[in-house]
Amino acid sequence: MKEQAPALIIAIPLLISFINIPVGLLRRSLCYPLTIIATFSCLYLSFIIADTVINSGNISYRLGGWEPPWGIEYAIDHLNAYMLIIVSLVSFVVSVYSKKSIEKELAREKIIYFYTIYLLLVAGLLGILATGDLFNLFVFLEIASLAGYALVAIGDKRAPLATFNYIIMGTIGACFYLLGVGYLYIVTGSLNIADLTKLLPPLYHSRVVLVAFAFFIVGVAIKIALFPLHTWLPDAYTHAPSTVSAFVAATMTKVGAYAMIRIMFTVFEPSFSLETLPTTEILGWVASAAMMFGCIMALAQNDLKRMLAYILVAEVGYIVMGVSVGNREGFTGSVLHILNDSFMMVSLFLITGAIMYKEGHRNINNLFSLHKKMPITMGCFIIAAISMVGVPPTAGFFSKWYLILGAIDAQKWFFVAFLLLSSLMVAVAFFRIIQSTFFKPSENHNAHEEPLRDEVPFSMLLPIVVITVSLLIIGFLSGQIIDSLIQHTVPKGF
Amino acid sequence: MDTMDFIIGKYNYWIYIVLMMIGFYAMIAKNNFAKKIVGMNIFQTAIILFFISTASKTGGATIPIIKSEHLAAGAQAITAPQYLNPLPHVLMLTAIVVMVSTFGVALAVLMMLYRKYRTLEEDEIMAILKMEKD
Amino acid sequence: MIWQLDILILLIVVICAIASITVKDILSSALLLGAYSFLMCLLWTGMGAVDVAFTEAAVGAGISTAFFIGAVFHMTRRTKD
Amino acid sequence: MINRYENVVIETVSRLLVPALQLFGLYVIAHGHGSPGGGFQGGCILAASFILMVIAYDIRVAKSHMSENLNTILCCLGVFIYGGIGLLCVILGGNFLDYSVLHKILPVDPVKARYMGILGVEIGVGMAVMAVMISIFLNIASRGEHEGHENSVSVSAGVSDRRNNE
Amino acid sequence: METITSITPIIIISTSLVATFLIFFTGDMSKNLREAWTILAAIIKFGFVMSMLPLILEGKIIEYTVISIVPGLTIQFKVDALGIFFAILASFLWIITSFYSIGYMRSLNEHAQTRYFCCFAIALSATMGVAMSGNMFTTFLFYEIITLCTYPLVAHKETPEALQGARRYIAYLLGTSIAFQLTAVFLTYSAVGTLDFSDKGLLNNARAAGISDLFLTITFVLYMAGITKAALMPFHSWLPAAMVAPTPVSALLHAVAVVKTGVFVVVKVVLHVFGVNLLTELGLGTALAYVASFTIIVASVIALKQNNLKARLAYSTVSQLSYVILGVALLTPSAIAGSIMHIVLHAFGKITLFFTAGAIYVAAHKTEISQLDGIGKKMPFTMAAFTLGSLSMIGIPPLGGFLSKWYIGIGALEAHQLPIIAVLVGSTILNACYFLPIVYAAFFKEAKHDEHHGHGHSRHGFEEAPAIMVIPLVLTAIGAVALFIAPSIFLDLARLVVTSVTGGN
Amino acid sequence: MKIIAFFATFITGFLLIYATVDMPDWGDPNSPPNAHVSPRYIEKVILETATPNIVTAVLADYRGYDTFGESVVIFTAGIICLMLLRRTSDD
Repeated sequence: MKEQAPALIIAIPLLISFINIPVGLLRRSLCYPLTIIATFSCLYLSFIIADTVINSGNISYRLGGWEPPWGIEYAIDHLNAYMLIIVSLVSFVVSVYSKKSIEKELAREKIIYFYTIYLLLVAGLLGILATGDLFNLFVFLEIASLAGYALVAIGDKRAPLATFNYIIMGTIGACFYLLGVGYLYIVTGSLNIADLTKLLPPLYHSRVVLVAFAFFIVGVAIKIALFPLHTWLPDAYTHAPSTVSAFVAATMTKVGAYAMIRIMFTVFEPSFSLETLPTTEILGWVASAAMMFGCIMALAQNDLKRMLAYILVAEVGYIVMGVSVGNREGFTGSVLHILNDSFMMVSLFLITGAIMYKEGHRNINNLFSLHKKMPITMGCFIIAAISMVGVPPTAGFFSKWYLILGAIDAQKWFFVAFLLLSSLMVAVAFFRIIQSTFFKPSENHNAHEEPLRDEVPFSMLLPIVVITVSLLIIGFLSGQIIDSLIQHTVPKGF
Repeated sequence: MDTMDFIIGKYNYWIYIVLMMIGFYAMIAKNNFAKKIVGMNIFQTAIILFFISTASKTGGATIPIIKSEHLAAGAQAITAPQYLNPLPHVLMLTAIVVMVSTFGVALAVLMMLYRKYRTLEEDEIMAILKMEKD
Repeated sequence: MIWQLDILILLIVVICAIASITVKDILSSALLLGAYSFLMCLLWTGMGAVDVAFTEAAVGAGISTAFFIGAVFHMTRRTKD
Repeated sequence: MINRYENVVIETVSRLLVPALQLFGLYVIAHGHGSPGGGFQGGCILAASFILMVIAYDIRVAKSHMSENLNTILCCLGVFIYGGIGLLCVILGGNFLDYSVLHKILPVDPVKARYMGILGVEIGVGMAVMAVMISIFLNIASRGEHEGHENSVSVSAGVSDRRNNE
Repeated sequence: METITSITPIIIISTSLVATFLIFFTGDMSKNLREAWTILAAIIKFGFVMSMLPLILEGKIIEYTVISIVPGLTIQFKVDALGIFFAILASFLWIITSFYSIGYMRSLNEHAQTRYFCCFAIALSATMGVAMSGNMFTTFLFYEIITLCTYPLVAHKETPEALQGARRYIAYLLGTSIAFQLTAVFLTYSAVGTLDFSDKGLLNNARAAGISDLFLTITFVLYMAGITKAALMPFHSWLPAAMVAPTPVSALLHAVAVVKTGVFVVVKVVLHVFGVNLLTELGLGTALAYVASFTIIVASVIALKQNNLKARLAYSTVSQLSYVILGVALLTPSAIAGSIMHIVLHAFGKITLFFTAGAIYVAAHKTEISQLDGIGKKMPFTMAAFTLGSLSMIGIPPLGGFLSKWYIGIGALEAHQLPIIAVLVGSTILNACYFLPIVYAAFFKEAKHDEHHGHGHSRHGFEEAPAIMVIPLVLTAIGAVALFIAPSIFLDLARLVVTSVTGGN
Repeated sequence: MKIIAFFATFITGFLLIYATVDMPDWGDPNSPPNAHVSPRYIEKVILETATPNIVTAVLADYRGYDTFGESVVIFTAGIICLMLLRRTSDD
C-alpha cells in the first residue's frame, strides 16, 4: 500500500470516475458517495505519501517498472507531497459540499457527468503534481484543463462564452508548454525532470534553452492567469457553478504555480532562471501589476464572485512575486501562500455559493442582514476575509510576512509597497461587503421583523466551517508546516 | 553557401514556424469562433510537425518497425541508427489525441454558444451581451 | 523522399492553412482543414512517422472533419472573416 | 436534396463498406504490434464505420445498432480495461502498468506477458476511442437530442436533411 | 531582574474571551445573564491583574511564551511595570464601564446588545494582550484585534452617519497599521532579526551593527504614522468621526482601550523598540516632541470651536494624548514618568467626562453644548463630576491631571526645551477655555425654555440618569481626586519603568 | 486586437526563428534526441517486450502511463460532449 500510494492516488479517482457513469445510470444517488470515497482515499493517500516523504525521503515510483529516463517516473519530494495534500484536501471538502449546491444549480441529468468530470479534474491535478516527467505533466495538464473547461461551461447562461475564451487561452498555454518541452527535448533528448536537471547546465548558453524557458513561463503564466494573461479567469470563474469556482479557484492556479516553481527551480537551476535572464525583474513587475490590477478591479465589482475572481488574480501576483525575488524568505512565502490562498479561496467561494443558495443572487449591494439569517456562514466569511487581508493570527498573515521579508531582503522596496498597498485594497474590498451585509438595514422596510435564521444545509455548512477554522489552525501551525515540508523545498543556493 | 545550407537544412523548422504563426494569429485575432478553432488545430498540428522533425535520422534509418530480417538476425544485432527515433512519434500520438479531444470539447462549447446567441461572431455576441445588460 | 515533392507538399500545406483561415465560409474552411491534415499526414509518412501519419489520417482528416462538418450543419456557415 | 437513386447507391456501397471497415478496424487494433496501428487508430476506424452508417442511413438506424447508453458504458469500459490492467499489475505485486507481472496469471514468460499487456491495453484504448468518437459525433450531429425526440428527422435523409434547414 | 514564568497573562486574556462565548450563546436567552457574565469577567480579570502586582513591584517580570509560530513571530507575554500599569488601568475601568453601559443600553433600549457586549469583551481582552505583550508581533496582533472588534461598536447605530464614521475609523486604523506599522515591523525584523522588546531598546545596537540612520529614521516615522490610535496629527480625524458610537463606547475608546492602546504602543516603541539612547543620538525624540506639541495646540484650538459635547471631548482627547507622546519623546526620566502617569490620570478624567456626556444624553437627550444651560441644577451629581473631570484635564492642583503636567514640565526643563514649557502653559489655558464655559453655563445660566420638551415634567427637582450610570461617573471623578492624593502605586510603577529604561538613574 | 495579435505572433515567430539557429541539424543521427534516450527503445524492444513495432511498444509499455493519460483525455472529452450537448428536460 505504502509503496503503491503514488500510483493509487491518481488511479483511484480515475477508476472510480470510470465506474461512476455505469453506476450512475443505474442509481443516480450513488454518484455522490462514490465521489466522496474517491476524494477521501486521495486525502488518505496524500497523507501517507507526505508521511513517507518526511520520514524516509523522496519517493521515486517507476510506472511500468521502467527506470527513469526511459519510463515515466513519479518523483515526489516535499513540494509534491505538500501540494498533493492541499489539492486532495480541497477536493474532499468541496466534494462534501457539492451535493446540495449542485442539485440546485444543475439539471438532474447532468449530476452524474458532473461528478465524473469532477473526479477527472481531481485526478488530473494530482497527476500534474505527482509526475516527474515533463510530457506526462502535459498530458495530465490537458486532462485537468479539459475537465475544467467542461465544469465551467455548465455554469450560468453566460458560461459558454467565458468557457470558449478559456479554451482558447488554455490551449495556447498548453501548446506553449508543449513547445517548451519540445525545445528541451531537441537539445537534450530527455523528458525526465531529474535527467534534465543533470543535462541542462552545460547548455544554458544555447538559444534553444532560453526560448524553451520563455515558452514554459508564458505557457504556465496563461494557466495561472498571471496579469496580463489573466483575461479568461474572471469571466470563467464568475459564471461557473459555485462548487466548481470554489474548487477550480483554489487548486487550478496553485497547481500552475507549482508547475512554474518546478520549471524555474528544478528543471532549470535558480542561477539560470533568475540571473541569466531578467526573470526577477520581469516577473516581479508583472506580479506587482497583477496585484494592483486585481485589487483595483476587485474594488470596482458589484458581483461577489467576480470580485473574488479578481482578488485571485492579485493573489497569483503574490505567489509569483515571492518566487521572483529569489531568496529563501520569498520562496517560503510563496509556497506557504499557495496553501493559504487555496484555503482562503475555497472558503470564500464556498460561502459565496452558500449565499447564492439562499439568496439567489450575489450582488454586493443587495445583501442585507445576512448575519442574522446565516450567522455561522457570515462569521466564517469574516474570518476568511480577515485572513485574505492578512491580519494576524489568521493564515494569510504568515505568508505575507515571508513574502514581504523576502522583498525586503532583495531590496525591492517597490514590491514591499505594492504588497502592502494591495493588502489595503483587499481590506477595503472586503469591508465594503461586510458593511453591506452586516450593518445595512434592508431597504424594503420590513426590517422590524427580524429575519429568521436560515442557514444552508448541514452538508454545505460543515465544509465551510471546517475550512475556515483550519485557516486559523494553519496560521498557528505555519512554523511546523515550514519546518517539516516547506524548508526542504527551497532550492539550493537560496 | 553556409546560409543557404542553413536555410535548406532546416526547412522543416521554417515551415513549422510559419504554420504556427498562422494558427496562433488565427486563434487570437479571428473574429469568428469557428475560425479560432481552425487556428487552434493548425497551431497544434504545427507543433506536431516540429516534434516529428526532431525524430528524423539521415543515413538509412527506416520506419520504427523492426524488420523481419533484423529479427531473424537476432535481437542483439539491432542498432539505433537503423531505425528512426520512435519517442517523438509516441509523444505525438498522444498529442494528436489531446488535440482531437480539445477540438471536440471546443466544438461542443461552440454549439452551446450558437444555441444561445445564434451567431458565431465575437463582436455580434458582444453586442447582444451589451444589449442584455442595458 | 524526393525533396522536391517534400517542398511542394510543404508549400501546399501552408497554402491550405492560410486558405482555411481566410476563406469566407466555414464549411469550406472545414474541408480545407481536412485537406491540410491529410497533406500533413503525407508529409509525416514521408518522414517515416507511419503511426502518427495513420493516426492523423484517421483523426485529423477523418473524424475531426466529420465532427466539424456535423457541427457546421447545425450552426451557420456564415463568417465575416 | 438527395434523390432516391443516389441514396440507393450510397446505401448499397456503405452496406458493403461498413463490415469491411469494421474488420479492418479490428485488424488494426489486433495487429498494432507488428505494423502501423494500434488501439487508437483502430478505434477511429471503427468509429468511422459507424459514422458512415449514420451518414448513409440516419441516426435512428445507427442507434439501433449502438444505443447511447451502451456506447457510454463501452467508453467507460474501455478506459476501465486500461486502468484495470494497471491496477491488476499492482495487485499482482508489480508497479502500476508493469505488465511483466502478468506472467503470474498468464501462461507466458514475463517478456511475452508485456506483449499480452500491450494487446490488452490496445483493446481497451480501441474500445474507448471508438465509443467516444461515436458519442461525440452523435452528440454533435443530433444536437444532443434524446432518443425518441428526433421524430422530425426523416428516415432516409439522416444528417443531410439539415442542409435544407440552412 | 528576575523572570517568572506564569500562566496568569493567558488567564487574564481568556477570561473575557470565555465571557464572550458565554455572552454570545446565552445573550439571546436572558439579559441579566449576559450582563452578569460581563461583570463577573470584569471583576475576575481585575483580580488576576492585581494578583500580579506585588511581584512586579518587587521588580520581577512575569513571562509566558504561548507559541512560536515561525521564527520571529512568537506570541509571547511579558508583564513588566509598564504593562501592569496599563493592565490595571484598563481592567479597573472596564468594571466601571460595564456597569455604566448596562445602564446606558437599558435606558435607551438599544438593539443588538449581545453583539455590543461581545465586542466589548473581546476589545478588553485584546487591550490586555497589548498591555502584556512581550514583542512587537504580539502587540501588532492584539492591536489589530482591537481595531476589528471595535468596528461593530462604532457602527453600532447602523445609521448612514454611523456607517460613515465607522468606515473612516476602520480605514484609518486598519489602513495605517497595515501600510505603515506593519512595514515598520518588517523593517525592524529585517534589521535585527527579532521583535522582542528589550529595556534598552530592541534597535539599541542596530547602529553599531551598521544599520544606516536613514533606515532607522524611516522606521521610526513609519511607526509613528502607523500607530494611528495615538491620534497624532495628521492622523487624528478618525477619532472625532468615531464619536457616532454610543457613549460608553466613546468612553471606552477615548479613555481606555483604543487611544490608550495607541499611546501605550507609542511609549513601547519609543522605550522598548528604539530605546532612549538611540533616539537621543538620532535626535528623533525632539522631533516627535514638536509634532506632539503641534498636535496639542492645534487640537485644543479646534476643540474650542466644537459645539457638540462629544466632539469637543474628542478633540480634547486628541490634544491630551499628545501629552503622553510629548512626555515620552522628551526622553528624560521625569518626563517619561509624567507621561506614563498621564495615561492613567487622563483616563480617569476623560472617562468621567464621557460618562457625564452619556448621562446627559440619556437623561435630557442633549448633545450640544449650547443646550446645556442650567443643566447643573437638574443633574447636580453628574455636573459636579463633570467639573472635577474638567479641572483634572486642565491640571488644577488638587486633581490628578496636575501631577502629570508637573512631571512633564520638569522633564522639559531637564531636556532644556523651553518652548515645550510654553506649549504646556498655552495648552492649559486653552483647556480652561474650552471646559470652563461648559461648567459655567451648566451651573450659572438659566435654562432656556425648551418647547419641544414639554412633556409636562416639573423642572424642579433632579432629573438624573439612572443610578447605575451616575455611580460609575461619580466613582471615576473621585478617582481623579484620589490619584492626586495617593498616586503611590502608579507612581511607583512609573518609577520602575523609568529606572529600567534609563539604566538606574 | 489585431495589432496585439500581430505583435504577439511576431514576437513568438521571432523567438522561434531565433532559437532555430542553435538547433541540431535536421536528421543528424547524433543529435541529442537520437542519441540519448531513444537508442535503448530500438535496441532492446524485442528483448524486453517482444513487440516489433517500436512505437506501439513505447506507447503502450515504456510510456504506457502517457497513453493511459491519453485515453483518459479522450474519455474526458467524450463525457464532456455528452454532458454539454445532451439537451436536458429544462432547456
